[in-house]
Amino acid sequence: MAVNLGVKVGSLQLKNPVMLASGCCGYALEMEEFFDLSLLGGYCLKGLCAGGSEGNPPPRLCETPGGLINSIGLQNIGIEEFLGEKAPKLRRVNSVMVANFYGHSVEEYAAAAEKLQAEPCIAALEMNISCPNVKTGGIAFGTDPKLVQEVTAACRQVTGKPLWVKLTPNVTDITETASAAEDGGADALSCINTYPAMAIDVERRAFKINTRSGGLSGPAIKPLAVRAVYLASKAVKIPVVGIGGISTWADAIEFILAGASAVQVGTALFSNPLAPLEILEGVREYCERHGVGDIASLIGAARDFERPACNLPR
Amino acid sequence: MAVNLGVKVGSLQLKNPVMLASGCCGYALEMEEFFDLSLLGGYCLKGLCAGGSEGNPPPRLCETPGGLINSIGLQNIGIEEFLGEKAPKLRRVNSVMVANFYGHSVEEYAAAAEKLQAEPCIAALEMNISCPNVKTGGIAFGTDPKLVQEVTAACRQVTGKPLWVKLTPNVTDITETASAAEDGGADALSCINTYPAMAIDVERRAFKINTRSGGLSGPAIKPLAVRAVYLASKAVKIPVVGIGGISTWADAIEFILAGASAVQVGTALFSNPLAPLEILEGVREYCERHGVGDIASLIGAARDFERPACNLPR
Amino acid sequence: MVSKPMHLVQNVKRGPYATLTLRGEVIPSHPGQFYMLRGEWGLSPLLGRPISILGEDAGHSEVRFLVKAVGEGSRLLHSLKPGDAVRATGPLGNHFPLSGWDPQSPVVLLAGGVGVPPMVYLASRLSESGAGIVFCQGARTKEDLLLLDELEAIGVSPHLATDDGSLGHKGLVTELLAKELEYQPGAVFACGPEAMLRATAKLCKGKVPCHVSLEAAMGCGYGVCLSCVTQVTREGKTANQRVCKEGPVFDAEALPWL
Amino acid sequence: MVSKPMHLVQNVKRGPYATLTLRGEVIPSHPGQFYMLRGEWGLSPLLGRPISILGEDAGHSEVRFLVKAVGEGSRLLHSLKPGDAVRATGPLGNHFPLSGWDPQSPVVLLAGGVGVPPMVYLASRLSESGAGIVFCQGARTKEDLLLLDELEAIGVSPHLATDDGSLGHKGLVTELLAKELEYQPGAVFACGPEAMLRATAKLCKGKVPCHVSLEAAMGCGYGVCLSCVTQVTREGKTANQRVCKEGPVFDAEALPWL
Ligand SMILES: Cc1cc2nc3c(=O)[nH]c(=O)nc-3n(C[C@H](O)[C@H](O)[C@H](O)COP(=O)(O)OP(=O)(O)OC[C@H]3O[C@@H](n4cnc5c(N)ncnc54)[C@H](O)[C@@H]3O)c2cc1C
Ligand SMILES: Cc1cc2nc3c(=O)[nH]c(=O)nc-3n(C[C@H](O)[C@H](O)[C@H](O)COP(=O)(O)OP(=O)(O)OC[C@H]3O[C@@H](n4cnc5c(N)ncnc54)[C@H](O)[C@@H]3O)c2cc1C
Ligand SMILES: Cc1cc2nc3c(=O)[nH]c(=O)nc-3n(C[C@H](O)[C@H](O)[C@H](O)COP(=O)(O)O)c2cc1C
Ligand SMILES: Cc1cc2nc3c(=O)[nH]c(=O)nc-3n(C[C@H](O)[C@H](O)[C@H](O)COP(=O)(O)O)c2cc1C
Ligand code: FES
Ligand code: FES
Repeated sequence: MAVNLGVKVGSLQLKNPVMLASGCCGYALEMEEFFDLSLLGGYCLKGLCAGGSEGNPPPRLCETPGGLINSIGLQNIGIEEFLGEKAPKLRRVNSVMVANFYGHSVEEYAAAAEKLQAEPCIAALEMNISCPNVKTGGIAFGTDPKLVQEVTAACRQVTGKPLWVKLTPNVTDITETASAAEDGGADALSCINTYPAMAIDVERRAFKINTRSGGLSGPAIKPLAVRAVYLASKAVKIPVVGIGGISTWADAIEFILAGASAVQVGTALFSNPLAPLEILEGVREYCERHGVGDIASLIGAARDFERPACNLPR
Repeated sequence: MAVNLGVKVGSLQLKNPVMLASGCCGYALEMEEFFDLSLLGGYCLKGLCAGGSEGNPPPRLCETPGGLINSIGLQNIGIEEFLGEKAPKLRRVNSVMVANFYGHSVEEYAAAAEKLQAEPCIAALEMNISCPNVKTGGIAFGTDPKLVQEVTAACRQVTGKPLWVKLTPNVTDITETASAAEDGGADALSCINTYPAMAIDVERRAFKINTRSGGLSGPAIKPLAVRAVYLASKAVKIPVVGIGGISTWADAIEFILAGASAVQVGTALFSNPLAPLEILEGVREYCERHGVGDIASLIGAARDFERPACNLPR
Repeated sequence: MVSKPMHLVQNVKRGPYATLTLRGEVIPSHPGQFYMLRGEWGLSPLLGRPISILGEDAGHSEVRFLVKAVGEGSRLLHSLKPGDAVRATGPLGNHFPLSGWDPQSPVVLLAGGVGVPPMVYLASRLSESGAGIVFCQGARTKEDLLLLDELEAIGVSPHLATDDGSLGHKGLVTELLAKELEYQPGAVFACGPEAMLRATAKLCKGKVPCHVSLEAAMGCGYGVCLSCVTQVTREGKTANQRVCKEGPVFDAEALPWL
Repeated sequence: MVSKPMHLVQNVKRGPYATLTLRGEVIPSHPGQFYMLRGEWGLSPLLGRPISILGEDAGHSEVRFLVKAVGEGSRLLHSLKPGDAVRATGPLGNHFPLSGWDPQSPVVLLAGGVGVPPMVYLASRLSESGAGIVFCQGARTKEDLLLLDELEAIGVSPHLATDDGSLGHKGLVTELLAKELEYQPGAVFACGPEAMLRATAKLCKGKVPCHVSLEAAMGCGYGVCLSCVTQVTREGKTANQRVCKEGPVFDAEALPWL
């Protein structure tokens, strides 16, 4: 049976819903050593800013039960060097490239968006207002609906490319920031970034991460992220891209059923660089097994559990 | 070497820092079938309200990576029946009993606190303003600092017993609700309750929990809870009780180093009812191994990681 | 009831079924009770799995289970090797009545799927007490019939029903029950798929005392988490009861939803 | 570089050390490179573990590692049995220089702890190319000295140092280096504990080209997560470099922090 795995994220057509998450696939070139990027729906570049950044001092990473905490601090080579050195090598890749970017002020966000506007191989911009690991910028912008709308609108002004806003889950009510981004002119929402978290080495009695707090990712956060996607997708009319702990095809389907139009694979890449291909294959088989001719029909299709009072899991 | 494991939570003296979390040990009597409750620092009863409640329809529980989602909906026998049937049986237990309670309005919270005030075997009240699984009351009160202070003050008025306020982690900035509870007159903070979460059965394309969303608990949330405890304990002068994914002695020490004066064990009880005793024993051995004569000296004692630029985990 | 590390001494597999024997300090149980079982398998699945007692030795040092592989937890139980440690919490829950009906009349035991093990345990206990037993087991095909050797060992010759007629009556096990009801049994006890329990309850309603053993999604298995509740109606009053504590065995008349 | 499921064919344990042989499609590597190894062990630890290549067969079908049990991941690697699947991603990172010094003068290889395996691999490669090798290994006691048999097999007789003098020089391995430096070696290569690397870099500074192999907390091992960075200074400019990609082998002069 032929399955149509193609999905649309706003005006953008993806050949399938499986993408690579920002910061987990570098500038994509490293992934090419493992597989052909054009097999995937798309990929998001490591967060870029004007002039680049050295990020945070190590240690930057530690493991937690079913997850990991990172505090890279958005180290990046800078938009200029990216456009000069990396972009040319990526032009031949036949897949949707999304440039993740950030700034430390509304002006810097807009300036960054403008700089990226020029590059033809960039299909969309993903505005990161949700990084927990930089003092200014990042999450500071992502938690206040007014600021979310303002910074979104500022970037909307300067770019004709599809603008995705990457939300932080670290808010009381994600529907408020989701709506603010929509009102600001976002074409899609990326849901979600990492959860602020902390780990302490009891033998050394020291924080495991240099910045004390970092961002939690991986399977542990999946049920939190699924809910965030569900709430955000119900609150807005623009599409939502699901992110958070996706490591199997079933995880990808779960996010789509919750309301995601596409998904991004992050942490799972670390222990298995081929995870995205395995997920893609599993998604295809699931659709065949369930007689789903068009995967788009699964978006937000989760139903309520209908059981008698008897309490059986099935 | 003799180790003093005794800790004070405000005016309340616990023989050791290990407690049982509310909703995970019923009305404590079930636990007595496994071990002598008086070995522990204390235990928190299932959340009580006036008149009791039947809770939510099943399914009420599902597993997630390293955690579980529950939506019990605060089913309880009611304060009246508890005081009549259960309390008398618990009076002989030589351990700190904490009565967890809730209402659906400020008035109901105060009325519940007043009802519990009379019972001598109740050492402290734990006000649950953080349950994600009831429509009114619960989390609704826990996310708005103004409401937190108001409902805390209302209960403070009617009870002379130590008043613990159980916070929800589902806020943008937990230091605001923590301070609000302190300003309202709380004697201690219980940090934290479950994280709103969701899971979908992809084969049935149905939500796994009857109420769609439920509360995430277990090891998966530990790094989030450690951070919440760290932030809250830095923000207030009253003691903080650490809760969230504690299943080993090292987890307990981690929370204490983060700033917890005592800890509560919840989900870990389900797969191992004896976990609290094993944790207590491990904590004692840790103190001996590290020459810690008084466990209180570990509270909030986590240091910064001092490493050269070299990036080694140790 | 205790919770302690036991260890596996035997794991006999047959298709999707494995008969596990655990050794340790065993508290005497009654048929219908269960254990929460969990191997040392790290984080997932996080919870133990409720498994009915199939039998235990006279020396209170061994307890046996029959586990069907349906998902992650049961597959991990299947993968246990002799010597492996297993946290076993139990015996848990209530049990089937062992008396209370006219001793002259027989009792009918209905079993299907993973409901067979507790009924075999019940049959062995009842036969010891000399009660008359009619044991009916249903399955899809004769390959799916369970524990026939154990039944033979305790001298119980089961009435069998298979969907495809490959062995015994061709059709549902509840059709066998319908016949048995003509002889006015003293009581009917059943454990198996929901549909079977529902049909059983329907047939017995108002005629014969009927007790069924339920399943539920369980967090703790010993009564503290309230995740396993089911609605029970007594004297017109409906309230949640814990399948792990007040159950898993319930008077069918008290389960109107069934 | 590839990432594929290989399977374990041999696991030889000696105290806290296990020599693991994996079979599968092996991409030819150079000494100093490593793999990210992860068994099928569910959720924790979540990440693979970086392990240096000890050697590989001529047929490109087997690769060997020496793993010290220090924590959860390495203990799980120790518990692997023949036939078990292991996700192996590699070969990763850069490698030690195999030429570039005066062929007349020997090179000194310094090894300690889990730094020994890559140096043994390097020694075997260099001896094939006919280079003169001085191999110095240090350890606490003679029981802690590693892979002496492998060194003998490739015809390298190591200079040994033990803290307790139970075998070889009583003292630090870097004291052996100090002596060797008098004979002006062509280059010095080292892998081992940080203190050893620091002392080595200090001794060689301005005298002999010195390359050291670093460790770091690694997320991916192949350059995408930026968790493993270390500060590298070249022409007065200091910048973060990835230990997993630009490293693990660095020119000691470029690591002023060392
Ligand atoms: C009181 C009680 C006694 C029980 N006694 C036994 C016993 O003696 N032997 C035995 O094998 N099982 C028994 N069960 C059922 C057993 O507990 C479940 O099959 C088991 O928990 C499934 O766990 P899992 O991780 O393998 O499957 P999960 O990963 O939890 O579920 C995997 C899939 O299987 C489905 N599933 C879950 N439980 C069942 C089930 N019971 N039957 C069919 N599909 C299921 C789930 O809905 C899901 O689709 C008993 C259950 C209860 C409540
Ligand atoms: C490039 C590279 C090559 C390596 N090659 C080898 C090799 O060939 N053989 C080998 O055995 N190891 C090697 N290591 C080290 C190995 O990766 C770690 O020991 C391993 O990751 C520890 O994982 P774990 O889960 O067992 O310990 P963790 O649970 O991660 O840590 C447990 C405890 O051990 C400490 N620890 C972590 N790493 C080390 C270490 N390297 N030495 C001592 N204590 C540590 C941690 O700080 C913690 O206190 C290499 C590391 C790198 C970066
Ligand atoms: C090491 C690391 C670096 C990350 N860097 C970025 C980044 O630069 N920009 C961004 O928007 N998100 C970044 N993220 C967040 C991921 O894109 C993703 O939103 C998050 O990790 C949750 O998905 P996961 O659980 O699949 O990893 C990073 C995550 C990790 C683990
Ligand atoms: C099944 C279940 C029921 C709970 N019921 C309550 C409750 O009645 N009142 C309350 O304040 N917290 C309740 N909690 C929250 C726990 O007390 C605890 O805060 C949370 O589970 C995190 O700790 P843990 O990860 O150790 O379980 C419940 C948790 C679970 C899993
Ligand atoms: S399973 Fe916890 S109360 Fe029944
Ligand atoms: S470990 Fe990920 S970049 Fe080096």
